[in-house]
Amino acid sequence: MSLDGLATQLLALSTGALLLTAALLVWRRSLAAAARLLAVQGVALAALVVSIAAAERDAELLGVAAVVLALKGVVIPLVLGRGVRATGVDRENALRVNPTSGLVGVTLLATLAYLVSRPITQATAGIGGTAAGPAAFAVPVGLTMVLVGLLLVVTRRRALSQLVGFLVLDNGIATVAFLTAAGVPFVVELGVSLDVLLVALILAVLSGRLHAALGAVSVDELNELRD
Amino acid sequence: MDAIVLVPLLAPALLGAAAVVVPDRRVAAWSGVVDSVVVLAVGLVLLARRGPVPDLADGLLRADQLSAFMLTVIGAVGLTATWGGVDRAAGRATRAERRYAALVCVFLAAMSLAVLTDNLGVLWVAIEATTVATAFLVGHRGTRRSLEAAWKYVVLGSVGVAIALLGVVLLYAAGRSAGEATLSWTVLTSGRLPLDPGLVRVAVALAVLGFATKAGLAPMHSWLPDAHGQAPAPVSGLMSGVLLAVALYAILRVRAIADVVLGPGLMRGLLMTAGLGSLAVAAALILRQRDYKRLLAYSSIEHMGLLAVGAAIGGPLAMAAVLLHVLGHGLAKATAFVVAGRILAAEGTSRIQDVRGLLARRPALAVPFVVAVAALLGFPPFALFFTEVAIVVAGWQAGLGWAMAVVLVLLLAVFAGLVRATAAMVLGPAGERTGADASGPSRRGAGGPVTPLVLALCATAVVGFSALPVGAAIARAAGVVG
Amino acid sequence: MSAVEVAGRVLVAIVQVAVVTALAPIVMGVTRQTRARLEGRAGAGVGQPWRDLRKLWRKRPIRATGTTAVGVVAPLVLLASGLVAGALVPLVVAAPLPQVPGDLFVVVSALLVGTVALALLGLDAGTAFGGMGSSRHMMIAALVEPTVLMAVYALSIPVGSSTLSLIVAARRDDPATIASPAGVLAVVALAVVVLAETGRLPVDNPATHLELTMVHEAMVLETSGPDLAWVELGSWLRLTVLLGLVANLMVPWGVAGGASPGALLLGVVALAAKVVLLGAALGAGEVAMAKLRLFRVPELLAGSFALAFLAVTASYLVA
Amino acid sequence: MTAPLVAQLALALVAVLAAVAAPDRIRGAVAGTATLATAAAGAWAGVLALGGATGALEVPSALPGVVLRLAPDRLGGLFMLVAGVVGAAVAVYAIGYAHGVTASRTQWAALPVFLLGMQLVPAAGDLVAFLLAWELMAGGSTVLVLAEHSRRAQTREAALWYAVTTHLSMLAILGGFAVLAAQTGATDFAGLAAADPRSAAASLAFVLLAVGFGTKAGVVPLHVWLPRAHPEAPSHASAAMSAAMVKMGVYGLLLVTLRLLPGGPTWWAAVLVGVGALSAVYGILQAAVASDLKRLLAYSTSENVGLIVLALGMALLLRDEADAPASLALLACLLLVVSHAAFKTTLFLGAGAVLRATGERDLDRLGGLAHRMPWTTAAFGLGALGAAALPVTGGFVAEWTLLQAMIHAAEPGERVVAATVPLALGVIALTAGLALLTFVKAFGIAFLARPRSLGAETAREVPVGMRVAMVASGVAVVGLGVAPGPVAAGLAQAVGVDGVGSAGLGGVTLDGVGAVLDPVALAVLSVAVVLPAIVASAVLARRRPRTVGAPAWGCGRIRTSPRMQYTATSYAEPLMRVFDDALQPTRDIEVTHVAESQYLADRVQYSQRVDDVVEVRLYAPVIRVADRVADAARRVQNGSITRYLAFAFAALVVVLVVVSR
Repeated sequence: MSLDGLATQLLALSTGALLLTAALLVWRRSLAAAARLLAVQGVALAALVVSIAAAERDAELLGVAAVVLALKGVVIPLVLGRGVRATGVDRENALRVNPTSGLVGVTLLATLAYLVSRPITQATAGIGGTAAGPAAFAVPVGLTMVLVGLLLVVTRRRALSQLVGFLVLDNGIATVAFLTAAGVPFVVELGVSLDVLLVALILAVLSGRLHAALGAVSVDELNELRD
Repeated sequence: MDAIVLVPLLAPALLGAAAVVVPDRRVAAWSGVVDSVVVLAVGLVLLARRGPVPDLADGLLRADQLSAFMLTVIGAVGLTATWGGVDRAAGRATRAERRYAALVCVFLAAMSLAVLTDNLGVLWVAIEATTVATAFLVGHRGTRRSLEAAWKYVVLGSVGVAIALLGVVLLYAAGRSAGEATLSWTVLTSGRLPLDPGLVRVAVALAVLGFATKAGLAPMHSWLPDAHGQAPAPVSGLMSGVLLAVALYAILRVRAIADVVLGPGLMRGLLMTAGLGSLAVAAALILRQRDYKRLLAYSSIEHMGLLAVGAAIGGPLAMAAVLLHVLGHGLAKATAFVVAGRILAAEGTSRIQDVRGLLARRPALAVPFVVAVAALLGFPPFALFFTEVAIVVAGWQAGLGWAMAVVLVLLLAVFAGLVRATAAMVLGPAGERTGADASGPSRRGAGGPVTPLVLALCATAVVGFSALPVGAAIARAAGVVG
Repeated sequence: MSAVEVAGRVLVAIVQVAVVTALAPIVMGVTRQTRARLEGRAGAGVGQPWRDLRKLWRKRPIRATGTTAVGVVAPLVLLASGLVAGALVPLVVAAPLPQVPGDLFVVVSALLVGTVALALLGLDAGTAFGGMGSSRHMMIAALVEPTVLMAVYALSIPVGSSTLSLIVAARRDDPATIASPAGVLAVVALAVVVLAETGRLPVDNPATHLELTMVHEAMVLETSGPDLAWVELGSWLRLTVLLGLVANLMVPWGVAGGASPGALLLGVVALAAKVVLLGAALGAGEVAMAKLRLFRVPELLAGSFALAFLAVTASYLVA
Repeated sequence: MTAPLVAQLALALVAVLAAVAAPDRIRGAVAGTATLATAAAGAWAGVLALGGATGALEVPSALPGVVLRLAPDRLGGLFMLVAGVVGAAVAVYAIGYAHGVTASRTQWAALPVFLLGMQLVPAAGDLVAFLLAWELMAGGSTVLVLAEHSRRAQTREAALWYAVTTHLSMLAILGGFAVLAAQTGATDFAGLAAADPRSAAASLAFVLLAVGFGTKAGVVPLHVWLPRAHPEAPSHASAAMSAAMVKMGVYGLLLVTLRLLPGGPTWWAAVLVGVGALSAVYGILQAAVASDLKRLLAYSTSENVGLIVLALGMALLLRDEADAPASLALLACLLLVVSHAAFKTTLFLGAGAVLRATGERDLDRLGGLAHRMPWTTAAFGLGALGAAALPVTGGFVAEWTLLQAMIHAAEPGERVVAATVPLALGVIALTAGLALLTFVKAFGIAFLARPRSLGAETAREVPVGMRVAMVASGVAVVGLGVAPGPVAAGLAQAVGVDGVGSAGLGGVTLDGVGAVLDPVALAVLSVAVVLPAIVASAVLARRRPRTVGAPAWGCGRIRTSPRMQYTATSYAEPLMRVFDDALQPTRDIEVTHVAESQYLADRVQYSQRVDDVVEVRLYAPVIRVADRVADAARRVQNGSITRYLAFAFAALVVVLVVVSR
């Protein structure tokens, strides 16, 4: 199998993994499990970058892949895990949407993503190296992740679950970026990564403080500021 | 000489570091002020400069006339807010105070970076960085409410702005598929790339939606009243006065790309919807508002809505009006928030119904508050009068009469609500106060320098009449994204 | 217009004012006497109003404490308003005065000045009666106003002018307009207005001193002596002038066109005959009529307004 | 032309600075004098413009293509003159009148700003300058209305109503101008005039502008601010607002119908006539039953503006049918403007003097002031004469001209005209009649009869400065009536009307319809005919015993007390009964029975209140709905971050669907 063939295989595998982890995140209630799934998703994303790097013959992308692996596969899940341990709450109890409905929602969102990503796929299909074609057709996966991330943010009650949702959303954007344009310029990538890391840290810290102040950290209790 | 664009980024680093390291309260207090002065000075220098556009690191830093104008706005409003918030007390700065000062510097730096870059990715990074910098500023007071506000702010802000990142990414993809992988705004608006309209459509729409979060446009505005209501007054002033404007600046840049590739239709629809929606939300929630800091926050949503409407209209008059509005609103709103902060400190409550007869009891607070509100309501001679008139006229001239009619109705509702609330606070006899501390001595923080407020309000008053140099500068800046 | 002509016109006006002034008490006397006879009383005689005036002139005026100059001035103003109307309305001669051509609006305004003077007189002393009379008087005056103007309008449309002399002259020269629907309706409306304006039945009972029904009498309760004499004369003048106007609108013949002595004499005689006859008719009519409740007066006035309005509409149709 | 405009701006600045900087003791004198000078400069500019002087003052702005032009034309000059003269009288009066809260720094600074704005409105030559002046006027007057905010809740409420409605007017005007600007691509009035008046856009502009200017003019049903703000403002401010500021609304209507959109469709005219008629009748009815003197005057303003608008509408209506009557109606419109300015200034200044001297503005608590305040009585009397449109005042001349115009509009071919003129005539007549009653009541109850309260009993005449201002404006009321010839000629020039001549000493002839009015001759005639009676009175007085005083008749031996007098409320009672349906008063009768028997009443309390029907029926529901919507909208912001995120989610989905089409 040629390098391109391998790359295409890896690409298919990693996008599949991304989609799967996103769906699983909707299904699982445990925050610790969510942290693990996020780590897997980070690794899958890194794999995706590697596959694209291979297809594009772009060494710089390998560096990017390393950064992605380090940040999304290791550091951020760790931050999340620490946050979970700090608040001592793991399970998401009363879900707003039960896992079954959530999964149905995921399929609907995937359909929507497929429908709306047509202009993106069409425009970017013909670019770059050989792998870029199939890469572009995987764009709906990224978009699905974005939407699933939003779904998580909207349906979960635990403060940290919202961070999980945000991270899935961010992974989705990264996926789209790599699939359509082989990633953004390195400087920008660095800045974006830094921002995401900082946001994760801040949310973790804030959720700790909220836990200290409120006792429990359900976002439903954050309703003092209203009109 | 182009290196001057580095100054607004390096100065805050130094000043922030100084605030953290030197444990003197005065350093902490004045670092933001000095930083604002530096930003303002650089902005003015850049505005005055002619010739080639300063450009560093291949467009990573680039200061065209619009950037220069925005930098000036950041400096001017920042000066008002930070100077107005200066606490004259000497002594050792606490950790919180030092962190506060440093974060204000970072905040200013992030905003400066946002307006000084040509790279849309960096622009996004800078805007997201403002969220990071202000998260702890919003939660500075550490109360349950401020933590709640900070949480909502960070979650809503990050999620919303992330959508903009998706847009930026797709723009990059569009550039790449057109043959040049670039995020340079200059290149994207040059018209020489055969960008795919379908893709750009999605990209710019997402980018606008994302940045609209930070600009406080409906329906992405939800974080704004909470954050502005809970943040310390100078920070509220900064956020309301310039942070929103910087986000709007990003929208203007994106809009320029859309104009080149797609024509004005899509952007007009999006921005008009967002603008009218914001005006409607603001009007509805101002009418029966019970908290005066939130009142000011909704007023910001209203003004951002108006700006979005102005941006939707486009053309030299409307765009110039938008920029002048940004300046006038920033100064007036920063002043209003600073004064609101002092009222809060003096009265111990931010509920409108608990503050009564302010003109009789505390004229030194009531008068600037009333003047600032009058400026925000668009009374002449304040600049907002000119801009509101110009936006409506330009809108009708652009064939958007129906939308302008809606704008007028909503402006009336906003006016009624703001006036009702302000009147309830400032008018009436001295003795009607219901809460505790009827007219006791002002608490700490109720006083503060008056000069910045006077300066800001005077500037707002005269700037509308200044064809030279302000008018010319605005026209040049508006020409950049015209 | 030559000086001689002007002098002639002024002379005619003087004659007319003098005649009307002399006639006014007599008309009042005739009205009262007719009424008395029809009611089976002997009556005080036609000359009684004149005798009343003479008596009042001789009396010592008594003024309520706290009154103002209004007590002195208002009777004279009321009198003056009647006299001015007497000079402007074409009673003996249908030839306008220079500079002040009996414009109907001016005449109405002159009469209104008298109305106001009387109303203020009623308020001056600060009594319950005076205020009551004044209030009712003004209400009636306010509601009469639309009818007056509308009737005037209807009358002026065919002539194209609101100058009374021209209107009367036009009706004399073209009798067809008198019998036209517009003309009849307008004059009837005007007649109702005259009753209301001059305080006759069914709007006001000039003979009563019962609080509940008083209008005119309530206002002059505090006036005495010569002041009262002027008030009474003024009111009678008003009645006579308006009766004369209605008479000349209905029967415009006999009104002099110029200042020749013969025509003047004819005019004077014709006027005297017309107003005395109308006065008698008024007296006779009042015997058969009861006073309306105050709050039914607006209905009457609305009715007359409707008549006048119909007159306007009719005049459009004819024209 | 530029010199007086610049002088005006500079003097206003001086006045504001003087108000802010001068110490309490001399503030009134210094700021008042500077304000007087400002008004005088404005009047000077007005005279020049009225005389045909051209020239413009241009002020730059920071927006491209936006230059503020001050370039009054003849019509504008007339209104500048009116505003300037009223302003001057008000400034003189204020020096004596303002004290305590009305003499604060803010109040003295607001007055020149208000007057300046008012004078710049008719000077403006483009829409931005116009709106700027408009807002200065609005802002300044709002501050003036607020003078007593710390004492009276009604003041605060009135100011709120005023601020909101005045902003409504500003926004409507802005909208209207914007429509025209969109049609013509211009922002200056010369350019805006290029719009096609028969187009749909022009009609939209007309409606918007009519709403805006009508609000400021206090036309029913947009008048609601007027009966609230006028009574609460200090009297000099009420005078300026009522006599001059509402005229700016009229000026706006003239600007629209004569200069910007001449030759609009007939229904514009019909609307103006209808609205004018409604205002006139409704205003005077409310005035007739009002017992608060300043509220009465405020509603009377609504009435007069109604007549003015009616006259304007009539002029437009007749324009195509009958040229001469149309010109006359226009002339009558301006005459009404000028005479109303004169008598309303007098009346409000007089009311202020009464308020100052007695502390009362409730007519039911006044009375007998003629003895104690002769100057005020005289001035108010002259003003009341003018308001009642009796000869020989400006008000009479104006109504006479209007009626002449309408009489000669006869034989119309147009159905609208045929239907409108008689109805309008009836309205004018009813209005005139009710105005008579209203001002007999106001003058008679307040100044004649006996004092009804301690304040009225102990009143003292006001200081000389106030007297000068009052009497001067009172004299102006009569002056306009005695010499209407030159006045009418000047006004005719302002709007380019021909056929106005002079007769005798200051009389006026209307050549188009062959009518003449010579008030001097009329006065001479009146005096001549009554002279014998006067002489007789004098002779009789010498012959007979001296006049004696006695208590008023009290039905036998009862001594009448002042409480037995008719009050303003009782005076208007018959009228109230007649117009019960239109006014809808609320009446309460409360009977307290004696303990022993329910058939014996111990005390009966009767109270009656007349609310503004328009406000209750039209505005209250709107406000209720707005508040309800606002309350419902609070659910949007209910504190749930989930909901907020759902908004974002929904927005994203919608945008994605929309853009991926």
